[in-house]
Amino acid sequence: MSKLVVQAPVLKNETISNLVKRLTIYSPELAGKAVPGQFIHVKIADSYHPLLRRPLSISDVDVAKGTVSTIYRIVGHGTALLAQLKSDEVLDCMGPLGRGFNLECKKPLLVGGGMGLAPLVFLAQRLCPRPVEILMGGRSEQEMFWSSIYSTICDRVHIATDDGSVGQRGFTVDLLPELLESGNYDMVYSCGPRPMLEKIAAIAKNFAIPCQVSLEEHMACGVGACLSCTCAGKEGKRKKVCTDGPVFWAGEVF
Amino acid sequence: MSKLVVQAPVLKNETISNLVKRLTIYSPELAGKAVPGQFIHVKIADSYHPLLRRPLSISDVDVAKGTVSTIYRIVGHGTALLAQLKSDEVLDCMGPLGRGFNLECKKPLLVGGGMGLAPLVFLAQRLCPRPVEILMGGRSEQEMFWSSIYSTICDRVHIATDDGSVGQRGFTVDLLPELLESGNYDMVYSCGPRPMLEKIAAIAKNFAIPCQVSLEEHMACGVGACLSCTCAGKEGKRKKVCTDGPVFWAGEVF
Amino acid sequence: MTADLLPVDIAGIKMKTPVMTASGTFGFGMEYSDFVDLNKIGAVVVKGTTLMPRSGNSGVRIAETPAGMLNSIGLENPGADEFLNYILPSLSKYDVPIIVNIAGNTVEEYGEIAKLLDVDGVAGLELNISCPNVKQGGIAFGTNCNSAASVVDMVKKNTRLPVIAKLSPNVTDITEMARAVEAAGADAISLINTLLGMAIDVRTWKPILGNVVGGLSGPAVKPVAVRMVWQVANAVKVPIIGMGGIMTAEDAIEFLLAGASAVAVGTANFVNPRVSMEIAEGIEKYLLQRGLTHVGQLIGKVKIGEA
Amino acid sequence: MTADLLPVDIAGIKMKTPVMTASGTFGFGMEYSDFVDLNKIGAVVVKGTTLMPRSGNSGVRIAETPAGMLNSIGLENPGADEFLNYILPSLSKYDVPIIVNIAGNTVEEYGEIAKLLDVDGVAGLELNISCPNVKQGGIAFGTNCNSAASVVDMVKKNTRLPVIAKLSPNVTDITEMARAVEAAGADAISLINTLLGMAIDVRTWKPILGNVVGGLSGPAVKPVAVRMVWQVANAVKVPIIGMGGIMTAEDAIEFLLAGASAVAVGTANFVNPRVSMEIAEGIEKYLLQRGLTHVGQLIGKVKIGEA
Ligand SMILES: Cc1cc2nc3c(=O)[nH]c(=O)nc-3n(C[C@H](O)[C@H](O)[C@H](O)COP(=O)(O)OP(=O)(O)OC[C@H]3O[C@@H](n4cnc5c(N)ncnc54)[C@H](O)[C@@H]3O)c2cc1C
Ligand SMILES: Cc1cc2nc3c(=O)[nH]c(=O)nc-3n(C[C@H](O)[C@H](O)[C@H](O)COP(=O)(O)OP(=O)(O)OC[C@H]3O[C@@H](n4cnc5c(N)ncnc54)[C@H](O)[C@@H]3O)c2cc1C
Ligand SMILES: Cc1cc2nc3c(=O)[nH]c(=O)nc-3n(C[C@H](O)[C@H](O)[C@H](O)COP(=O)(O)O)c2cc1C
Ligand SMILES: Cc1cc2nc3c(=O)[nH]c(=O)nc-3n(C[C@H](O)[C@H](O)[C@H](O)COP(=O)(O)O)c2cc1C
Ligand code: FES
Ligand code: FES
Repeated sequence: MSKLVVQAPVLKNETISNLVKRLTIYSPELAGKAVPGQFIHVKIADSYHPLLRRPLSISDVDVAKGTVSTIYRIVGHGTALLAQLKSDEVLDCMGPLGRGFNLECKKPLLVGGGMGLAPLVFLAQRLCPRPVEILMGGRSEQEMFWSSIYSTICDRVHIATDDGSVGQRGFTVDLLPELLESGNYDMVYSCGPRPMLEKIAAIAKNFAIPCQVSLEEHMACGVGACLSCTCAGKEGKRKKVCTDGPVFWAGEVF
Repeated sequence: MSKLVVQAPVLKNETISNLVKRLTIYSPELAGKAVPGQFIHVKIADSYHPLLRRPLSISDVDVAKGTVSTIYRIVGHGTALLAQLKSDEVLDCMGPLGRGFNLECKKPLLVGGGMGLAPLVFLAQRLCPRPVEILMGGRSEQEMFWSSIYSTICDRVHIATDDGSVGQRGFTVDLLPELLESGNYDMVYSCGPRPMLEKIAAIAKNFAIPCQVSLEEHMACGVGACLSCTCAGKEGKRKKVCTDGPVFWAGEVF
Repeated sequence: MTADLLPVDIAGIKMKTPVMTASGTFGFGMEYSDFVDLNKIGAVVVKGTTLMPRSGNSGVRIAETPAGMLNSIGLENPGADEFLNYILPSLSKYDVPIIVNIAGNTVEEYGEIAKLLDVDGVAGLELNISCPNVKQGGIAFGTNCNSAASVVDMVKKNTRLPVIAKLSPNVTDITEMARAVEAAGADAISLINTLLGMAIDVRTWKPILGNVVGGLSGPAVKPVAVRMVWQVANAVKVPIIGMGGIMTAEDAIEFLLAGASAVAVGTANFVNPRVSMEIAEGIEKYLLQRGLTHVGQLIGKVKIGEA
Repeated sequence: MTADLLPVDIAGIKMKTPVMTASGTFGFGMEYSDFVDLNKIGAVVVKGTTLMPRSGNSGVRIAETPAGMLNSIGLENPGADEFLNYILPSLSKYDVPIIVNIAGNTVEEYGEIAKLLDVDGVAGLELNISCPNVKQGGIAFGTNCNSAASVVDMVKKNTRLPVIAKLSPNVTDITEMARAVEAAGADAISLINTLLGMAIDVRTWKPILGNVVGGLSGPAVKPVAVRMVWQVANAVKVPIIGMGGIMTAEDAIEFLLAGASAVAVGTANFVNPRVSMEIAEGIEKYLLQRGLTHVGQLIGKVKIGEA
């Protein structure tokens, strides 16, 4: 599936929570090609500062409208500049990049933590009309704007917050076992911090439920050319997160 | 006279000719302190690219309104970015910098070429109500938007264009002798390319008329600290264009 | 593109344009085939290849710096056999010279891999005697005249292919290195490899790179690269492939004027995947605007000491 | 500023903050007095001073480069006598250590000027054995261990003042240079001076700098500077003054973590005339936020090899 570089007009760049924004661009080409789990690689500002592109997961696609959205957290120079983009300005985007999620399942459970919840929105949409459930974890209530997003898409939204301010107290990995016990899911999709992913993969393995994980690494090229992003693969061979992933079967990388 | 750094709101950034714009900022402090011949040193965009400030002559001041204007030509990266500044954005300006023109005269002749005409506007304003005449040179008609500016301030506007499309055909230095012959001026103020300034200074000297010239050099600090901008002075000693100048008595530097 | 303005011949390697892609930044070429017509690239210099497969450095491998980036890939590569058996064949469908960048831990290793790669489909060898990211070997060779020379000598004995010596900028006198590799028989010289650098995360107090130090590339290094190309052009007769921070056609022309016969584009590929083609087009436009008939008319033409 | 967080003592020079201004970028100090309270600067290192007045290089002296600048001032300065008779007295009204950066064409000259400057009001001498912009001498001393050592040795013999050896980054092994000047008696080491670079105007085909080559400074060089400070900190015991591309408090902290006991700010002064004070304030804020009680708690604390 071929990759593109597009100069995409910005339609919206709205704040959805403290330091978190949703950027919506117009690009029928990207919208038409993208599958859940893939990302776009954006050049923020026509300047050498910042120099490199920034990888951002595709978190929402409207093929009819030809729009693609990404939900991002302002963490540094690049995302701070991205947050200043206004409607009608254009954004230089490469995409869609990477290998997305395998959608072959009947009763999926999505598990996401922090910004790992961003790509799972698009996944949940594409999994419908199958019954989709999500287990989400976040630092505290303020993170839980995600629930408002997912409650519109998913049949059930299970929430874990470390202070118990919303949903159950604890981490996603604490709640996961009992869910897998009861829920007879046939696929676990997860995205979030690597330590969390490793635990989730281990738990899913105990329950013999196939598990896909979406990884993050610092990236330069985004197309498999620079080897900035490789991680140790199970069969000894290194894996490129940008092209072999970002989505992997748990068994490939853990 | 003390120098400032101000975050000045942009009031206007209008195109006045092909590749030439006038930027007007609001800064009562700068407006109050500035004298003709001085410049501001502006930081364009909060970025390392471009890194250094850009020196721009003060070409218009309205003390009552607290505004300062500069007329600039888009020649490279920095001025191209400056041209994109919009009203209400703020510009980081150091100023007023440098030694301005000595205004002690009764019948001045201003001689300017190219962008050298920018600082002379402010000078002409401050010389009024004295009878002010200007001899201006430019590449062709398109440069001569300057005449519309000066005709409102000066008693007489003498124009030289190399193709004769406006005013007389030739260079300012060709027309200067006869003017000095007839006009009994007691001061020549000039700004423009260095070769032109040297010729003008020489001619003025023949007529024994005092002459002030405004020089340009690449500048880093703008305050006399880095020695980027020094030029050979007559008495052997080097002169700093940013602090000893940009305005010099012709005899100091030629 | 009008056929006759851009072709260059570097040590017998015939290129359609003087714009190559720098080793390690363009994979094996096909990674960029969605964006670039590989048939319009001067030459593709593939990722540093070693005798045995290498898994490279662990931890974070890149860090962005002002107008540049640090990398510490650590020469991850599939090894010479895999390259010859699986990768090279798939490149044969493209009409572009493939130059293999090779690295070794010993002089002998350079010789062995050179012999292995002396096959059809490989247009030339670029000796990476300047990789700052490999403990043994790598940069050691690149910062000592004698060992650099012995690597070149050994490789020349083991291949009929044109040999390009790639110099490290992390030296006191680049001309000394250049003369040494020329004397040892290098057919061309490429420079610069990356400048050794480091970045620290002030939140964690840890180096950003898992390898602690890495190689600086991108626009930030351009002035150093142009200076070294100019110095080397005045010190040797073999053709020079200039690189280091080239982002635009103007940047490339700066290197040509300084004395490079061709240029390579590295970090810029990450920013604009089409840049290698666009730079060639830009050089052509520049030549046409000035009524020049061939890119050769720029090489080494910087005007020194003219008022 | 709370008095006790920032004071440092570098080789006996007591500074109120670890933030100094780099030689050649801050004049003699008073040039910036409209913007900076000189009494709140760690130390002012004045422009490179020579025995006789120098008029410096002709033609354009600076060129902007990506996230950096090239300069080729060529050590324009009024000479030691003028400095002592007219400039130093006017600095006495400020309560800030004045460090004089000195340069010479011969080892003897370094000795002579050191002797002349061994007076009250001068807090220390910084030996510019690394200026890339002077034909004779200058960088020659900075790229050869023996001559660097002999300059330090000669200066030590001629002054009671603390002697800071300023190293050139244009060398293969910075630690070798650092060990040499330490062994010769340097009381502190400052680095980096500028990287030798060049820029060409593609419209005129001429070098932008009248001097053809010049010294690269600014954010672009920071990764190289941090790396060298870290290497030198692991090689010598004398305190290090780190510089090269420092624009913000975070940048300064990176140098402190790498092993610098103080930092100097150069090019940044041109961008933000208040930066030297603001960086000191930023460091203090950083210390307070982390509950640290003194800047010394950052020095050399980079965590190497911790997961
Ligand atoms: C495949 C993929 C998908 C991603 N999807 C999202 C998303 O949907 N929403 C979101 O908020 N973030 C996402 N990220 C993380 C995002 O790329 C970084 O937060 C962003 O690059 C930070 O840039 P910055 O300049 O603001 O931060 P800085 O820290 O200033 O960036 C400095 C350098 O580090 C890199 N970097 C910093 N943090 C990360 C990180 N976590 N992962 C990779 N590189 C990093 C930057 O790309 C840049 O090169 C994704 C990362 C990857 C690899
Ligand atoms: C005292 C003074 C007053 C000036 N007043 C005006 C004015 O009123 N209107 C106007 O249009 N221009 C004026 N200039 C010239 C103006 O500063 C340059 O055109 C501008 O800096 C170019 O920046 P750039 O990034 O667009 O060009 P670039 O060529 O990209 O700039 C690259 C570097 O060269 C420097 N530079 C380029 N051209 C000049 C130049 N002619 N003089 C000094 N430095 C230069 C820039 O400052 C920058 O550091 C003045 C210059 C000086 C010294
Ligand atoms: C991610 C990355 C990987 C690189 N790998 C190699 C390599 O394997 N062999 C080599 O000789 N140079 C390697 N280089 C250096 C480049 O080929 C080039 O010399 C350097 O980056 C300067 O050019 P640039 O500024 O255009 O990137 C690498 C550079 C980068 C950024
Ligand atoms: C315009 C200019 C002039 C300089 N003059 C000197 C000098 O006279 N002596 C010296 O040792 N270093 C000199 N330097 C080097 C600086 O002191 C400093 O080492 C270098 O610029 C790196 O720091 P920075 O990136 O913060 O500027 C000069 C630097 C600049 C930019
Ligand atoms: S980012 Fe370049 S190979 Fe993955
Ligand atoms: S610009 Fe720094 S001394 Fe004039």
